[in-house]
Amino acid sequence: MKMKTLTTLALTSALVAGSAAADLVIPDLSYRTGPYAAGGTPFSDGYQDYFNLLNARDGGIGGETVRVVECETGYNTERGVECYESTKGEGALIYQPLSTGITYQLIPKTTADEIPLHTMGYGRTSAAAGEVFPWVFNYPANYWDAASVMVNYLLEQNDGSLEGKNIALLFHNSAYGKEPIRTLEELAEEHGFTFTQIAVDHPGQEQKSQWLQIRRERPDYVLMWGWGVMNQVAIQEAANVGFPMENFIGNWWAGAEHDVTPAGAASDGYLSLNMNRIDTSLPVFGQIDSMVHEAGNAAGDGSNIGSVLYTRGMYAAMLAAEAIAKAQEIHGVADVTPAMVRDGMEALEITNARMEELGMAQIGPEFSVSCENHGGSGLGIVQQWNAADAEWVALTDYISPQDALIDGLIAEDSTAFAAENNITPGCL
Amino acid sequence: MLYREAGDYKTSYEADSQTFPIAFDRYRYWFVLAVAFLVLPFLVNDYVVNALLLPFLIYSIAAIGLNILTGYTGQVSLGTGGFMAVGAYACYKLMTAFPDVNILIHVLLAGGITAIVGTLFGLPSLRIKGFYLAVATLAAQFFLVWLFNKVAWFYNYSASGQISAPERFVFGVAVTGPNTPAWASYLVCLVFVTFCALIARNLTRGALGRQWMAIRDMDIAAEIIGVNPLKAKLTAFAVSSFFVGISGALFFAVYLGAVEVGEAFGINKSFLVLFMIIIGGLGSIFGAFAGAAFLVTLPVFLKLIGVDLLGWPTDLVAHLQLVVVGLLIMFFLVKEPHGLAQLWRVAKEKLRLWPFPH
Amino acid sequence: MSEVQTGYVTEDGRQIGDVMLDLRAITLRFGGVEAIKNISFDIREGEIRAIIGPNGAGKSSMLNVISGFYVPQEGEVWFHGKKRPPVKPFQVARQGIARTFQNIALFEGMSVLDNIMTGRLNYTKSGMLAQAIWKGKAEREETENRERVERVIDFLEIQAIRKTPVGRLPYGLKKRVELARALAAEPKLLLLDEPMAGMNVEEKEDMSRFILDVNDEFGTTIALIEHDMGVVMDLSDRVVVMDYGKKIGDGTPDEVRNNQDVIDAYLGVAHDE
Amino acid sequence: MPADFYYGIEVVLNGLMAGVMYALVALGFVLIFKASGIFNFAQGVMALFAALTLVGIMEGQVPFAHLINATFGTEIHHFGWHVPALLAILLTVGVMVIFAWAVQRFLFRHLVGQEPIILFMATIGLAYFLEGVGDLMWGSNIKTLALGLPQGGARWIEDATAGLGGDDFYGFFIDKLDLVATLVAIVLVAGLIAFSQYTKHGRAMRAVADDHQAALSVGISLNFIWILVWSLAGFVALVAGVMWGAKSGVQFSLSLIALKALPVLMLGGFTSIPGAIVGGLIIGVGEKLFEFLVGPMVGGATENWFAYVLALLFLVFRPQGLFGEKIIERV
Repeated sequence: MKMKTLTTLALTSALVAGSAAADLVIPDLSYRTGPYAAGGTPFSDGYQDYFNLLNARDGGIGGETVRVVECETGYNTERGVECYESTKGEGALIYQPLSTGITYQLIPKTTADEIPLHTMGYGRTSAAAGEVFPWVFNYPANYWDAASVMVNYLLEQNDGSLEGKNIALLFHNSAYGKEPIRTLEELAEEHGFTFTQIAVDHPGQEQKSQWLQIRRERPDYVLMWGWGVMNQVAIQEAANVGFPMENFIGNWWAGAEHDVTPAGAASDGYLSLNMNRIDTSLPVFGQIDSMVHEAGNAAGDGSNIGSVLYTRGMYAAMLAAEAIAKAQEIHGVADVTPAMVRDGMEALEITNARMEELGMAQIGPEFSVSCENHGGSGLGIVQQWNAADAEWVALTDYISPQDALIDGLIAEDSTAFAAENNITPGCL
Repeated sequence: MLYREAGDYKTSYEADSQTFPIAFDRYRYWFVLAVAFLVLPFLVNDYVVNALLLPFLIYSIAAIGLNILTGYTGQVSLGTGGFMAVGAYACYKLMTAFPDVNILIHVLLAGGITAIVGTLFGLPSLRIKGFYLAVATLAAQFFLVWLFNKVAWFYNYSASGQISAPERFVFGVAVTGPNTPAWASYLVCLVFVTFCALIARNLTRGALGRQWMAIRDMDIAAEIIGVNPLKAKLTAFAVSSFFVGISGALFFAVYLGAVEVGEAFGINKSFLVLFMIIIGGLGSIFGAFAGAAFLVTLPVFLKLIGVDLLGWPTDLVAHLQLVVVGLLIMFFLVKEPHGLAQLWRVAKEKLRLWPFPH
Repeated sequence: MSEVQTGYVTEDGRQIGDVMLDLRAITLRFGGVEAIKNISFDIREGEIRAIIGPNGAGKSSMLNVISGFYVPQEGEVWFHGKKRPPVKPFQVARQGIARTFQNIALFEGMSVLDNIMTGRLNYTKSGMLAQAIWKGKAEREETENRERVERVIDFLEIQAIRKTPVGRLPYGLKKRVELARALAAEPKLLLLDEPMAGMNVEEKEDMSRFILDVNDEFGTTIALIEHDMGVVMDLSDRVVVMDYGKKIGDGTPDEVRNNQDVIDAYLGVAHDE
Repeated sequence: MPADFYYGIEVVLNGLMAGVMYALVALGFVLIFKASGIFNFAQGVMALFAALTLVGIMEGQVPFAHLINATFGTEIHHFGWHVPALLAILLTVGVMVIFAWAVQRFLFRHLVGQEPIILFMATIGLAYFLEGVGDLMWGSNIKTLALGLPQGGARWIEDATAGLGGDDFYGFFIDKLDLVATLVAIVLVAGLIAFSQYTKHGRAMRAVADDHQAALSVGISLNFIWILVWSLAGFVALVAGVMWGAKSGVQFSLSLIALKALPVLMLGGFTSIPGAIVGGLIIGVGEKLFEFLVGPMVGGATENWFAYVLALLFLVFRPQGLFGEKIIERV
């Protein structure tokens, strides 16, 4: 009985909310609670603040105000489904689901509902194959790019040869953590280095065995695909066993301030990948501060502005806003539909000039999207933690992945997916 | 005045042992079924089905299964998540290996496979009791999750380690995959819920159910009056795992469509289902439904109030949600220690005497 | 060990049959403690056999040996002329031995009816699938069992509490329900462990009547442990007396009453030393 | 392979240390279970809450700042002072005592005489509640514990043992934090034993653990004892939270350390403090050694399930646990 009254309540409220949607609706599936809250909060702050800035500065996008609908997922797939279903009725234009589980969940759903999905540097790597996944975009880079960028960086450090080196991958024992294995195996064969896999079971609070193994085997480099508490513990344990931090590289989800600060000074020199640049002096931050924070429209308490994940959230919002602008340009209407936004994403072109114009010069690499390639350029930078100044310092410029290899792997996996699901690849 | 036994004389033992001995209950039961099968499919939308009904129905099956083991037989299990994973992966392997066989059969077979696995992990229950057994079932939970994560055969060697349900049809209507109409996935789950609830009810009111309850209430006395503890406990594990396996298969194939074992079937799932039957009421089929409804709908309900009505920040609401759920559990316990099902029974007893309580 | 090789006729004219259960030189130890020391006695078909003795004499342990719950270190149990191999308690129950317990062992979470129905478990032949579907054989069996149980309910005059959860019953009724559960199994041998403990005179009279009726109407062989000497002497055909795990007397109530060892050990309160 | 042999020993040593960390968590469970028969599901969350409170007090955070700001539109976060560690620890203990009192007063006092499953369930509610309150009070970002606990490998052990196993052996690695944890555990257990042996309240606590009715009849206040026990468990939770939090920062995942304690409890028995310690050591060594020897063959990450399987195997042969008394069944 009880259930039915609840259902009706939900029904009516969903209907009421749905009717109010006249502006550009951007759902923000955030996770400010649960085990990964420390990562979810700054990202969501950045994502929302940028749209709020657009509203305050430009009156929205193309004259249409943006309405951000935040929905808390707690990084939990079932709550993610609830969030998706409750927001899609409001005319959601683009989803940024943030968790691997929710992404896999939403790939078929958004495809059926014809709403574009942007999984920026996470999710299903082979979704870069736009002909198989027309509604899914994972630009500017994916995990396989990341693995390749890391190896290219190491090649650079070792005068072009990794022959005889021993590289270990410390990974979260889940779909996410296992992503780079295939790529690294291929690269190991190509460059002649030994590749060791070291799994850490969720949640990763206890990594003594793994780090004793690293201490015993003394790999030259340790790459890390970690998440949540695993990152903090790994960095602390690396310091404990005396593993040189400058030979320890995390991927871009293992390279935020909160990953390194718990270990204090011991984390100095730790490396991580990033898909965007960190630069607190970008004009856009000043604008956010004055036009969003001081106006009292900020999503968070302001303490995260300029941090790694805040910047990434803002970058993601910028990419979404640019795609919407592009869609408006292509279709000639301001009040775009999800399908139009998809077209905008597929025609997206990010140039240095445009980024400079937006007050975030060089924040990301230049790239353009096409029907065949939803994955962007795959470039990444290597940044290093300076514990004394408590800041990340970019060590390199954007490094390219080994495109031929990655493209081959993507083609292989997406073809298999297409076959399993009776999809005929093609452009929309 | 309608709700009473007086005047509703039973003239046969069959009539006396039926599921709902009171006429009004029977009408209500048929009414609920009729609404669920004939009316709701025309009313529901994506949101109601995917966010509320599917999780409610699927968790109900799991809760019925666990209730048979824990509520009726007294064997506390924390392996539910692992067994749901068995159901899900069995269903996935069957779906991809025999694409032409009906998905409904796959789901049933997945239940059967889970029953076998569950029976195997039930063997220690012959020697280990109480909380010790609960912790022992955690071995099953962690091992199974690790296994499905580690052995690539289970996920058909896919690069991501995720399993995705391919599209399958029943009577020409898609029931899995992205193009499933909301009403179809709802009906499939409803059919399985009805089927499982009926079986559970029949088993628990009959000889097997009495054996289970005898083991639960006093295992030594049960053995002396002729209950074979091995058989009773293992049948409970088997039947329970059968249901849990079905729920896992539906959870994967119909509800989520894509899962990763550690995230979807981790230890949290085991706890969640256990909480459901404890809150709903141990040893009660209705309790399984009540508990599932409570834990599935309450957070959504609180979110609606907090975020949509009051406009609070989402993280505050999420934190308050935990506080409120915790407080409600404690409040219920202090007021009615035996769960929602007991609350319901007390309400019925009062109703039966109404309007002359003395 | 038993002197009488064929049946005998009791004072009230009932014919007692052959030896049903024969316990031969049973010794039971818990760790270093000998609970039962080399005891032998038999129970004949149709007889009411009492086991008496002071607290801690090993009486309940003896019943547990018969039930198969304790496995004696030494000695043999013969049932219907055959030596019983080591068995599990539930197998003993299936051979037709039912019992009640000293500290009531009812299933507290179930109704009176369900408790008594558990006595019929050994008569349920339908499998799990049949029970899951309920229709057909399973339902027929259920109804047959229910009819049987209703007869027991009528017999023990507990119709009014049929649907009550046993947890709510007073002590005396619980004892009666426990007897009903044992009777529902239609046992050949019924073991009663202090069926009248804690009862008032009226309740004891009722219980005594039930025991006699069971023996009389169903021809059930009964072995009982009881402290009330009056009841024991009235009810039983033959009596075994135990003390500190040893048998100190065995015979008709009259014989036992006059046995000096028994008087010393048990009734010795009134006997001057 | 002498180096491998010494590395095996190193794994065992580190397993022992990890075992101490597990035992620290298990202790809290044992204290409450022994005195009141409650299986306290909230123990892990208590560790998180205690550690959060400690950091919050030290840093002068305003409790419930986010809630207050959202409700009244204010912008308060910090009091602007820093509390010295020792004082903060004392204050945190005070908070845990108040928590213990509240739990008795508002929850368990109303549940006297209920079955264990009901009490267990109440602690589930408590866990939800406390998790929510912890987040509301102190926020959900990762906090750094600045207690100055030593961390990192003990170099002198490494240097002293480096020569043992040839060139491929780098000496035994022992984390200084683990040494501190071991020391703390020894002091804690010794303190608990001394408390229960030599103080009036301690003896009362033991009496209650042995027999509620008898304890009541000699005039021991059950209410007081239970508040005492929950306070002690809160203190143990604080210690466990600090030790684990030193590695990972204080964050939500701290509450998951309870899962590491369950196999320990299974092995050691729910009622035995020595059991918790020995159980922890066995589990620690067992899972580390298994990962070292068998892990590489099956792809690693075996520790989570192996701890439980080890405990399970053990229980099959000894259902009463390591220190439990043999169960004699009677009817």
